[in-house]
Amino acid sequence: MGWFVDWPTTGLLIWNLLKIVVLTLPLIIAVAFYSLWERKVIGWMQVRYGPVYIGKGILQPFADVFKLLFKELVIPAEANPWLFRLAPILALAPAFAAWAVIPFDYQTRIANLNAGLLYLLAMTSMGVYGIILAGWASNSKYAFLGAMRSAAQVVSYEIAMGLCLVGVLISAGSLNLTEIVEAQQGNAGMFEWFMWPLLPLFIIYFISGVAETNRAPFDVAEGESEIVAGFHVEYAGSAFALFFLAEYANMILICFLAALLFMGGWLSPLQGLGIPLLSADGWWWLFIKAFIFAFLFLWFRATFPRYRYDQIMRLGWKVFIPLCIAWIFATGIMAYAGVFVAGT
Amino acid sequence: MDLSQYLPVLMFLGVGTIIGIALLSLGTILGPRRPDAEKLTPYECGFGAFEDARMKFDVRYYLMAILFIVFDLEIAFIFPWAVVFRDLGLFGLIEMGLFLALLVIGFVYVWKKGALEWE
Amino acid sequence: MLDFWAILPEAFLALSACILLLADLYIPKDKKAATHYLSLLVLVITAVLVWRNGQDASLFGSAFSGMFVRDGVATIAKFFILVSSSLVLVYAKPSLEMRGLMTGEYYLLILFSVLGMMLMASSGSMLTIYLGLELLALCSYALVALDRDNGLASEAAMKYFVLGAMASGMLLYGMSMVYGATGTLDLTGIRGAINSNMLHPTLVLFGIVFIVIGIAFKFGTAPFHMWVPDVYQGAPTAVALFVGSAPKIAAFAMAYRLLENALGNASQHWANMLAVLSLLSLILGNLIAIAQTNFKRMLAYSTVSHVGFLVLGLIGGGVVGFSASLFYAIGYAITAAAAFGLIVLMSRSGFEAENIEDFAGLNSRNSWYAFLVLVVMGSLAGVPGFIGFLIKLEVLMAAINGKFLWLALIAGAFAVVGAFYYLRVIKVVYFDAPKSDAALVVPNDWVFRTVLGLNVLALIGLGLFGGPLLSWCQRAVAGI
Amino acid sequence: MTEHLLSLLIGLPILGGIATIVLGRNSATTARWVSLIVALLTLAASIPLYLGYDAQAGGLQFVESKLWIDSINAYYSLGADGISVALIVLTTFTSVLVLIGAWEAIDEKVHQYTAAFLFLEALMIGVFSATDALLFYLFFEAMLIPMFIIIGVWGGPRRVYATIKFFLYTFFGSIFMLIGLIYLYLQTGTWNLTELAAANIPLTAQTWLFFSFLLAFAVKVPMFPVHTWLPDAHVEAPTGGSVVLAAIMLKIGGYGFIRFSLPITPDASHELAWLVIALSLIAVIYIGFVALVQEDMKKLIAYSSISHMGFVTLGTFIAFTLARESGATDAARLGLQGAMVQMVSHGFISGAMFSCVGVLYDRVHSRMIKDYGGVVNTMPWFAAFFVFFGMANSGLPGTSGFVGEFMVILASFQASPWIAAAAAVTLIVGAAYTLWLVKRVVFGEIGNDHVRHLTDINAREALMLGAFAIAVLLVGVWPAPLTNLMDSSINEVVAQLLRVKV
Amino acid sequence: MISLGHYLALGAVLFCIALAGIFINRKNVIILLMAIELMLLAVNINFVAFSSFLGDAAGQIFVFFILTVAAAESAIGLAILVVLFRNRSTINVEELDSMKG
Repeated sequence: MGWFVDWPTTGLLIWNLLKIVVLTLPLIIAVAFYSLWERKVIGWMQVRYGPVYIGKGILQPFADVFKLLFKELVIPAEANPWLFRLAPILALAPAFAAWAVIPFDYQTRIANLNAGLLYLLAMTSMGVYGIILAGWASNSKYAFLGAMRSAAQVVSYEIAMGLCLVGVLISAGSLNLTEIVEAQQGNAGMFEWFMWPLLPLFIIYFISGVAETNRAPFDVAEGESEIVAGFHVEYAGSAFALFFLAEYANMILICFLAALLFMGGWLSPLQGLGIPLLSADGWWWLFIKAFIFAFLFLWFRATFPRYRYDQIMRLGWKVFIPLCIAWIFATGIMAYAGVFVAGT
Repeated sequence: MDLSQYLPVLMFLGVGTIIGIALLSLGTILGPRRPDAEKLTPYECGFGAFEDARMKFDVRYYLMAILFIVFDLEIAFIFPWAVVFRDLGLFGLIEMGLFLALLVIGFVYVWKKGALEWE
Repeated sequence: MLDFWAILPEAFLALSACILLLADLYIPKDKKAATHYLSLLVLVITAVLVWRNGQDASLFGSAFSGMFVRDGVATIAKFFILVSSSLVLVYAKPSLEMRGLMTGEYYLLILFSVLGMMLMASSGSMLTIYLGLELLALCSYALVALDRDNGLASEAAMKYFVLGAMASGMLLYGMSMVYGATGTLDLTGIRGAINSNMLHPTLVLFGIVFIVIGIAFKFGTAPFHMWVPDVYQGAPTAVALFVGSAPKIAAFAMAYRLLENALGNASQHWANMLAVLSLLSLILGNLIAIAQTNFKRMLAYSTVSHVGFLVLGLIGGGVVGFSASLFYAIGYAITAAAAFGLIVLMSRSGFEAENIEDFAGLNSRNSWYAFLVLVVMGSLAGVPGFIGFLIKLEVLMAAINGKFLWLALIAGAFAVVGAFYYLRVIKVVYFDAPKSDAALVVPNDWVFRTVLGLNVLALIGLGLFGGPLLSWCQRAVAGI
Repeated sequence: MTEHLLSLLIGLPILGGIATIVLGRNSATTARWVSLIVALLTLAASIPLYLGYDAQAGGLQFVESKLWIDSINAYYSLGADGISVALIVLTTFTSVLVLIGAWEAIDEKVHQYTAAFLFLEALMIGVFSATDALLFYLFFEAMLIPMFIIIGVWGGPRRVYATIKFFLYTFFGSIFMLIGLIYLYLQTGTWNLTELAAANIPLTAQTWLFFSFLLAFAVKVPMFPVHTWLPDAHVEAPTGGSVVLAAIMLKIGGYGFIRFSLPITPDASHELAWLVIALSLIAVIYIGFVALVQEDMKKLIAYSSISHMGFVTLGTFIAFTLARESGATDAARLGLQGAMVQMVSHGFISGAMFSCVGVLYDRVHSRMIKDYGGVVNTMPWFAAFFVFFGMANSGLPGTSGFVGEFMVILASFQASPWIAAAAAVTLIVGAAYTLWLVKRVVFGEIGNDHVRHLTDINAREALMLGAFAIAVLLVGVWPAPLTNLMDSSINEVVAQLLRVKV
Repeated sequence: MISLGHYLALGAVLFCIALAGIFINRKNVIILLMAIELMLLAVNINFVAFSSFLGDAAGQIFVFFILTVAAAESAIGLAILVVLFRNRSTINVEELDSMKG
């Protein structure tokens, strides 16, 4: 190794690797338990139990994982075998890599990028490639159709999402996620958060996030009863597991982002008020907030009927985008007029 | 500019890829392999596929793609403005107002032309 | 605020185009003539604004931190871009109506490309040049494909697009080199940097090569002319009409900004490159044009040869050369507009007068229109008495002045070759018998007929009394 | 009035042409009358030009000058010396006769035909009166268009080939003259012919300029290797076109030599006079023989024109040998004068010859000699005219054809007897082909039915041919008014060609 | 250390690949579109590299505009492609030869 990189560099590499693993493993486990929790919550909402057998249901996700791993990885005869394998990797890698810039605390994060938000935008956009590739490589009508729909939906909502972020940027004056959170510091507790002046953007952002991840009620692209499973209809076994992993990792990511961008991240809702313990900032606040959002994801799924595809597109283009543009302008004027303090 | 911050990002991407490959390989190794002709045909509702699935698709998807490219790029323009919004003052506000106004004009045009109608 | 006054015409045009864009949505399909007249009005008002804006030479200078330049060349180029575009609109109307293409998009795309051209003409930085160029180019691509059900048009649009985009890629690559060598995007800054201490001559040379190629593509000089004939032939007449006229002036403006304003101190490098391009255009354009039976295609190759002439002026360089080229571009744009006007004149619904034979016996059917053909062809051929001669005279003069006597001689010889195929059109019009006895159906649009007549008479008028226009060009280039 | 006389002469036919087109659109008769009246008015206007020209004083008179294109210092400047006056009057005179000649022969698009001739007239007068090189070039080239149309629309079966050839030859030749002129302008900063004549130019440049002028004017004259367009054009052109072509347009070549080659590039002209002289002699002799074997009357006359124009170039360039080498300025003057008289005279004679052929063609619709024979029996008056013009063409003393040729031969004799001898061959060859033509067409047995049913010339044709005949006779027996008119101008030319300006 | 030369070489290589893609490719128009994008990317690399080494932000601003225009360009390219395919049922470069002369 010495001839290639010197030892301090190697050390740095190992240290980074360690940090990544420390982040990745819990993430995978979180995904596992999120899926379990999903089934439980929906079960309770529909007045049934959900998984109960394996370890009283607790170990259900692990059973699922093993099941998927031991299943046959079917590659249809008509498919492009290598693209077919590449697609899930393309879906998964960015979904994980996006976590690199998520700060959990003032100091805790893997990378502190000045253009963190741009990086996030780039990574979340990459997911579309996995979808399209999966649909194409499968060479199946359902997969193809699902991929087209899914891609169109994702990109449509990406515009709205991007526009929402503009509001955050105006308010924070930085692309760095840590700085964005720090910009929400103040003495007025939770009223310092961006979600108040940017309330419409906040709501749109979160709904778009749901649509971005193709979750209910915007899951027409993979709605089982309509299009069987959309772009991953041909995927089985561990390949399917990858898509699954990617989707849930993305969902959690959205939750964290919503918390960071609009709800002050790790800041206490009572910050600046001087209440001991409760006013202290800390990663637990971030997790609580993200948890609420994660719950909302499930709640939506249990409550809302599935949208029709044209309704989805209409909502994205004809409601969200105009609203966003209007509110960006309003934000600009408010910020200029000093209704709230823009930037740190 | 501190490029060193990008190293972990790069590594993370690598790790993500490795996880993907590892899981896939694991599945291949652990899972059985018993292909048969029926299993390998693409999914259909109970009959064989008539034709290649790479068919022509609705032109509206293209339209979406085109609109997406255009609008997404507009956002790319707004981003830097938003970041330095405070330093620009009134001039920046007016500039961006003009920019957004143009965007809105385009949007109205697209809307009226029916490019946003799905059904 | 001074900055704003400098861009008043552009601002007006942009604003009106946007308003028109929205207004057009509410104009019913059978009332699109309203869009037509409104666009015409916008162009005319903009022309007036440009005119007024260019009156006071003491106001000349740059605005928006050097991005935008207000000077004589900009004024005259913009004015004639607007004039020829207005002509284009007038000629396009009957043609559009015939083909059922009377849509607001046509007018809007024209307006926006005019805006792009105006920006090019006034640009003081490589950035603005590029933006103007692309605004023009993108609108042109879309215009060519305007007739959505026409296979030829979409094929032409595709070729135009690919080659055009590649050309701008090349131009940009050259710009990046020049930027790297000089450290600035500002044209005058570049000129200063190249003048004082050429830090990276190789880089600049590289940049010049690519910039010249980019310019050549936009002009359509051989061997970068491949898109010209296809676009002329494939595009709807109303569009070919546009692509063939005003953009030549804009291309000149771009060449002037880049070659003179920015790279003026490296003229020994680009002059020789341009000389080769000019030579090839003269030879290829004229020779291939002879073989054409399609009138639009013939005009296309003739454009290539005319561009070869235009470039002669650039090669000559200096006030003499650039003013000659400017003069050529203006004269040619007006002539080309008239030439396409003739096609529109001869077409009737369901029948495009595309082939040269379609003009057969025009003299027996209507001697006035035959006379118009005669004048336009004579002007294109460069017969004295028409503007075509005066512009050729100027560029030849510029070339000889710039020590390119050999090129001028070759150009002269190929002017004769060119005369041959223009004569062939006159021959068809005057000497051949009409193909049918049917009376000539001309568009029932008195504005069109009047403007076409005046346009053609202007070719004679300018040919005999083009002195003031020429002096204007010279004053503009000389910066007086 | 006189200060704008030349402009009037140019403007009148142009306005008249427009008037003809507008008024005569629906009625051929109106077109004919309008155009004739305009042509007559122009002729009338040219009379004060002739009378008002002070031959004693010489030099440019009736001068007008107005800035035309200021940025390139081009002027709308007109002026006439003796040579110009003679040629302008020739033009106005011929134009009237051409319009009379076409009275019945042309019945299609009459208004366009007559208008084209009026435009042509204006442009030709412009050429003869322009004293600005650019203006000259403008008229010189613009002339091509009406002629192109005249040959192409009303011409014979191969008219398209002929007219395009005609146009391109001339265009090709003159474009190099344009480049030469541009070069001159860039060197001197002026287009004014007088100033250009005064400018000093190095010999190399002069040589190149000389060739550029030579190419333009040699095509126009036409001289030997570049003459091939002429027979085609003549054969296919309608009668009027042939007449104008032969009578006036060819003269522009000779005029160009005197206006451009001689004064602007005297030294190069001197150096290369041998070339022109050699080519002229080839034209005179070889083309004479070519004429001998022609079956087509028009072609024969066309070749005869080339041969006769050889005298013009010979006379013009022999002057160099004479004046510069032998110092025989008088002889040089004689040669030049001969050339000028030959120009005018050939204008009348060839015009008349083509008109005669036109008269026959209108009746029989054939130009082939073999279709005629014994015309004298049915058309005695015509035969008389034809014989007379034939005599003139072969240079019979007492006709104008004799005067010019004689003067040129006389002058060249002083330079070299051999040249004179060679030139004199034309007297024999010319007589041979002309008289043989006359014999085969006019005399002998009545060749065929056509000839038997011929009717003699009517009053209109008689008027036309009579006018030509009077002119030919007048110059032949009393050339003094013509020579006096040109005398002082020719002296100036001689002075110019003596000037060494290297 | 990565020098300016490396970036320029990368730009040049990309540019050449793009050119080759345009001139050698005889099959699919979409490849042409991608080649054009690649060409612009090559330019962008040049600009960014120069901008960074010169310490002058103008180059990066230019890149921004190039990106935007490139997007608009590909939008129009795609639109033309759709129209073309609708009319001709092919996007094969070699079959786009209905106009000759």
